[in-house]
Amino acid sequence: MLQLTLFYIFAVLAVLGGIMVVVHRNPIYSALSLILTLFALAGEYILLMAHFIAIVHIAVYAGAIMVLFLFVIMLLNIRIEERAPGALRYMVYIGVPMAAILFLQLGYLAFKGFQEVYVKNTDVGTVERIGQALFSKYVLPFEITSILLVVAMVGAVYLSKRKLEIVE
Amino acid sequence: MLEAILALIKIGVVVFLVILPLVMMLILAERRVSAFIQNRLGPNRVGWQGMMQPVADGLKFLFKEDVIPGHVDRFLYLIAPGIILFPALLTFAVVPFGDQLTTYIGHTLVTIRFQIADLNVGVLYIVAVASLGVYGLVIGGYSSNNKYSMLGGLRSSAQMISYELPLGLAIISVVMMSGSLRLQDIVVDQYEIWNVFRQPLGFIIFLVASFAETNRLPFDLPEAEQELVGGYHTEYSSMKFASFFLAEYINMITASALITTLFFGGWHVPFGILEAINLPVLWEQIIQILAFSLKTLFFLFFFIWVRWTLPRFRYDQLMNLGWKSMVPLGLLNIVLTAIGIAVF
Amino acid sequence: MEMASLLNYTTFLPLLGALILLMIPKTEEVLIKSWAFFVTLTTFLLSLPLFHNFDGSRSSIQFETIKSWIPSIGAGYHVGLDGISILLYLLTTFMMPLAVLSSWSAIQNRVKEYMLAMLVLETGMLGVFISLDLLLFYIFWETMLIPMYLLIGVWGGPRRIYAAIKFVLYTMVGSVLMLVAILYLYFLHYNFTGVYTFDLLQIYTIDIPFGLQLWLFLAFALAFAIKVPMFPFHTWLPDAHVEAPTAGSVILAGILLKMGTYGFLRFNLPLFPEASVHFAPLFLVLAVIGILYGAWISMVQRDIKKLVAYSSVSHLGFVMLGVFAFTVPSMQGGLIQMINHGLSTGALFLAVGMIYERRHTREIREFGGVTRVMPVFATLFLIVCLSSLGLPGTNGFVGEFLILVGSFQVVPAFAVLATVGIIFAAVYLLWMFRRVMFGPLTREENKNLVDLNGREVATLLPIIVFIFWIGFYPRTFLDKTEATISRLAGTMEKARAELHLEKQAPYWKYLVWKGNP
Amino acid sequence: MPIAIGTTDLISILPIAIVSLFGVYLLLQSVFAPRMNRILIPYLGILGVGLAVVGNFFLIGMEGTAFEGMVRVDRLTVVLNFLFLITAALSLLITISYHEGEHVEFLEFTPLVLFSTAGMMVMGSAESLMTIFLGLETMSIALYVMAGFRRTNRHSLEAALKYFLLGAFATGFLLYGMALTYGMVGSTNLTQIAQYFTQNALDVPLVALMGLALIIIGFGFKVALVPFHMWTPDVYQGSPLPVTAYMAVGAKAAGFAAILRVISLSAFSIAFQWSEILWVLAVLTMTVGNVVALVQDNIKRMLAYSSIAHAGYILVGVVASNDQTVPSVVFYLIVYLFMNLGAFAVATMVAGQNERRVNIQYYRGLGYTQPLLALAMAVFMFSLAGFPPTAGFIGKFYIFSAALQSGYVWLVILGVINSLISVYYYLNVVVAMYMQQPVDEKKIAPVLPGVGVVILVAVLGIVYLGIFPGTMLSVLR
Repeated sequence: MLQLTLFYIFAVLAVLGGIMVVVHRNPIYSALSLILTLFALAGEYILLMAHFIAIVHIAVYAGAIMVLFLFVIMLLNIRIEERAPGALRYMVYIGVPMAAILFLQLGYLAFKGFQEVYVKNTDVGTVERIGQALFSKYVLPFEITSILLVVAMVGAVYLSKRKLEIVE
Repeated sequence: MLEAILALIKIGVVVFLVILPLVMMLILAERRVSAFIQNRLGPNRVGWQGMMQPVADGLKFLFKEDVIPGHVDRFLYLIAPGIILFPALLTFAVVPFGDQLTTYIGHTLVTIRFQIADLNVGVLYIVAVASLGVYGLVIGGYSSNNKYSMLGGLRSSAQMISYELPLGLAIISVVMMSGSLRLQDIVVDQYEIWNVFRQPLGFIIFLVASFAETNRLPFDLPEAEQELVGGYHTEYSSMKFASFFLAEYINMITASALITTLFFGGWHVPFGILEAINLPVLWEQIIQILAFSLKTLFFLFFFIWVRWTLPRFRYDQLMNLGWKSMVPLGLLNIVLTAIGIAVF
Repeated sequence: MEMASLLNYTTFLPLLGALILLMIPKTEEVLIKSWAFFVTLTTFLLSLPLFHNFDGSRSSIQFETIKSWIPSIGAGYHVGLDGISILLYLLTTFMMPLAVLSSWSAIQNRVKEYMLAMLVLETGMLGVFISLDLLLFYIFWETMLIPMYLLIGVWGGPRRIYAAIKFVLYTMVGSVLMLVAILYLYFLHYNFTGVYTFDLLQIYTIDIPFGLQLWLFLAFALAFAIKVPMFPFHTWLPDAHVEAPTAGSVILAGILLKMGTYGFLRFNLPLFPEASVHFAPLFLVLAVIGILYGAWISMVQRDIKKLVAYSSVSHLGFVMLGVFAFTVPSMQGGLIQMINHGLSTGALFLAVGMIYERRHTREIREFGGVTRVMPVFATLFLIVCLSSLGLPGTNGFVGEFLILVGSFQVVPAFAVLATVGIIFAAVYLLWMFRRVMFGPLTREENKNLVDLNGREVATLLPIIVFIFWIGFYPRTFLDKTEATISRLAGTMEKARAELHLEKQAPYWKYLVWKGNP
Repeated sequence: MPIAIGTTDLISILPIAIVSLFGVYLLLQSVFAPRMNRILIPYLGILGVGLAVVGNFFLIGMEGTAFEGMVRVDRLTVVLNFLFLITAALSLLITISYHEGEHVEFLEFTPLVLFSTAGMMVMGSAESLMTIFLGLETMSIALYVMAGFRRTNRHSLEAALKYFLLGAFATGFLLYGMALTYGMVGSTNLTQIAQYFTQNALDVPLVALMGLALIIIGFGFKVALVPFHMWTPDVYQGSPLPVTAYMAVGAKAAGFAAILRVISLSAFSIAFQWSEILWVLAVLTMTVGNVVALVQDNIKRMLAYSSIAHAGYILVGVVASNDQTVPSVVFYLIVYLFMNLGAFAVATMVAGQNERRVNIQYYRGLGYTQPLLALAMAVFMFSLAGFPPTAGFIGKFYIFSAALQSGYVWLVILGVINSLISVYYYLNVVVAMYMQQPVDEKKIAPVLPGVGVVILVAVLGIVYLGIFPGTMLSVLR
């Protein structure tokens, strides 16, 4: 019961945060709302006994990525998002109903499809389990991920290098 | 139920009886030590040896006019001081300041852990929460709508992110030694030999990164008085300003406690003294807690000591040090540790 | 040498020649031309034994080669000649040296590329006539588009790009649907027999349901009708002819158009006999429209080349009339008429080219009285014109007569109308001839025209030899086709009988799609 | 739980591992030997690819899964590996000859190509949704960066950003689809997904179908199916030419490899559910690609739309969903590799400094100023248009025959009509080269050896596969 209550509290917070991200015109507020959503999700993870994911979620998303977001927003000194010009403004009237439809569809699917879902293994989220899985069954994806990260890093470094080196 | 009551008691004790008084003492200590280093006296009039000086300061903060400048982003401006206190306090939740004590309370056998919450992912928890500390600074800096504050916020976010990496890398090598993410386990693991001897490089990295994370000199660029007029807290006054101050000292305490826990054997009493003199369990516990406190206090002193002896880094030096020295060293340390574990 | 391998060698000799030509430096133009002529001539000479050894009394495929080519999908290298293809094969090898010869001085720039295109084109055309595998056929059919496209587009007249693209697109419109039909047949054959093959002779054996035949017939017929070209699909032809260089026109008229009619004889009739019979009235009507329409349009042309081009539409109408009358004489006549048209119209284009080279115009009114300065040319041109309009004693008469006789038996009305077309042909050709050749020599430029040189005479003369040979003794050629055509006529007769039974059902019923193979 | 990696496991990822290690080696090499001549780096990259090709030979004949059902090694894997490796090698060769006003920094470029190739190979040999996703991301992220490699060029940066944003958007769809599928099946393993679909073929849960649809959208972005193609022209135009070549061939092949693995093979038993949708997508893709290509006068944009159209043709093979699907699609991808890389190689040569000469008008008269280059380009154009005897014809023929075998007559008819439309714009290039006079007298730089090799290989490949496709076809079946 407590679990369910908490679940709904977190869920509402997550959705609220999500909506605020979109609605706020000040990008700082949007970013902060996103952090709220991230925390709410972390809470959901904890309810699902996935402590590891929850903590990593906070550390990575809230702790690192969103800080960088804020950093960039502040660096560029974006105060208030400018109103979209011309036709784009009316996208709202298309986008919102579309989102609503998608939401209804997914909701329908979720109610129809996932009625019997329950948490099978409560220790699935522990560090030990994750560590073991990463280095046995999922060792290959794990290694590929490392390559992926190297690629991303090389790319980011390349694109943001300031000077062009001149080679004779 | 009992668990919850115990937890609340622990929280209360730690926050109100340990941390807050300690912060007050620290403020005084900072002034006294700095005076000592600079060969002067420092505050010594209020109370014995100036002991009541922090109280006077606190009262001053409380009764000062709370100025909210007109150009700030009011909502963010107001919540920033609150936000900054939270992570600072939260980190302390998983630090074990003593061994566990099994005793009867009434008629039930209860295990009292000298630790607020014994998380199995304690180390990760610390990393996660520590990484949130920056928000207070950034939001404060942004909402003040002041270029110095803004610069302070920017600097802090870049700095914190940069030094979180070496911090994490150093912790990983410690975790590799203990094989557990639970802080209590890490402490127990250091029974024979402290990590500082097994992980000298890791210790240095962690120490330096801690300084950066707490925004203390030589890494206090976000609030550098000479350049930024106080940085992110320029526009704050009264209790709000105090909470920024408070947070910085709480962070110092946490950092010291973590250094102690991770590298200096936590609550272990060195040289097997405790084993040599056979004491009742309760006394043993108390001595262990004292040992932990002493080590922590030493590092607090160390923080202050460094502040008043080292000059501030330049910003690019700070970044270079972080990315070009600390991170590779941290990685190297992990490799060395892995080799070490594989060999022994 | 064994004839089957000789057939293969002959077919691919031009390609080999083209590869060797690649190594000749660009500047050695005479060497390039001589080499191309040598290769094409050798090809012709090598093909003569094929003709000689061909047994006209047998209706089966001769000089057959069957080799596996893409075994995984059942496509093979299956080639051979029968009574339908032998003459066309010979026509191709015969016309190519003449085409090369005619380009000797007409083509001044990019000679090497030109000759390359000619040689590649020859292999492509020969391949079309000998292929007995549907996929192989299709590949040759499409391959030959590329060099022809380049011939028109690079060495053609002022509107060459437009004409070239039109030519390619028109041809492809038909052929892509044919490809679908080929694939359909392929799977149909698999469903009937459980064997994946593109081999035409094997696909002949399956009995395709009538409803399907109609669709497949239409798909094939579209490709061939465009190529022929039959009446509503002929609009690409004048453009292509007018813009193409002389040799291009010769090949286009002499050989490429025959592929359409050849396709009807080779594929549509034997594969879909019932559908052919069913659609015969439509095609007969179109053929006759083509004959008359082509002739009328020819009459009002001011450009000699355009006139000749439209006359092709008319002539090919005769061929189609012969083919779709389904009698032995008419189909034989159609076959001979294909050769005739190749020879006569080819020669006409050559002649037009010769005069164009001298005057750089083809407007009829620019000429007049040319006989006085170019008597040899006038004589040869007259013979060619007469052959084209079907004067007895020339080849044209034999073909048209056979067609008319054959078709009169089954569709007398059409035969009568077609005869009108012959009269028109006489009108437009002779009228043109009169305006160009006779009368006073009014234009100053025409007074200095030089008569044909030895090379040009040598280009026209062989054709004229054949014009009279076929005119006086067609049996040499008819004999070769006798057995094959008889068998085809027999097939059609049977189909006609069978269809008669089925005809009870309403026509459109069969055009309703009946699902998948 | 001990870590158990057997020899079979290691061999099965041998080419992937070699290529990745070489990428890492090249990155480190610049740290430890900064003085080395940078021009050598792409050659080292090619060496790495060559070693991987050798390594790939060890995979021939293997059959089964490795790394606990993460990758699968079968004939498809081997062929796709070869395909990706050849693409990488040829693209690197083009890069060597790519003379830009602002030079391309091989130092970062070469490793990115290698990593991206590794990602493609992971996709090709994936046996799990997870590996597919990781491979896709590795490939894509490298490509995003490579698209922006001309950092001083506005279009290049725009291309990178656009590709990145839309790619990330597509990834979202893909991931959502994978999550839904996983939610229903309870596994990311493709074999188990296939089993699930077979068991529930008659009554497929909506969630699973939704998952599949989202996965199709995700892959559709990568292979540029209409209506998920909006990024293609701009990205192709903005990226440096060798990158465009690499992404046009490699990314497309990898995307289709994934479609084959997930849609064609794993969801085979419910083909009737998705083939109708793909039918529509195929027709749309072919038609939009070809019709819009008609009006392009920039060779890169033209090839971009042409690549969209070709995606449509390939999709026809997927729609067929019978035993011909895999061989026909893979054969087409191989053919597409040669003709597209060849065309881009020629375009690179013509484009010259700063890619100034990318307009089709600069091809005028090429047949006389650069006869061999023009001849090669003509071969590529004829092949793209699907003329026999080039490989392009056999490829299309095979695809259409696969579709016809399943009874998609109208699809095939629409397909051939489309290839008819395409003839016009491909021949436009030939027209320009052979039938028009040059616009300017500026001489095109002589063909450099790197590009020369690529063009030669491409022409030989096209002619060989066009005339003797038998061997390759029997290998694929």
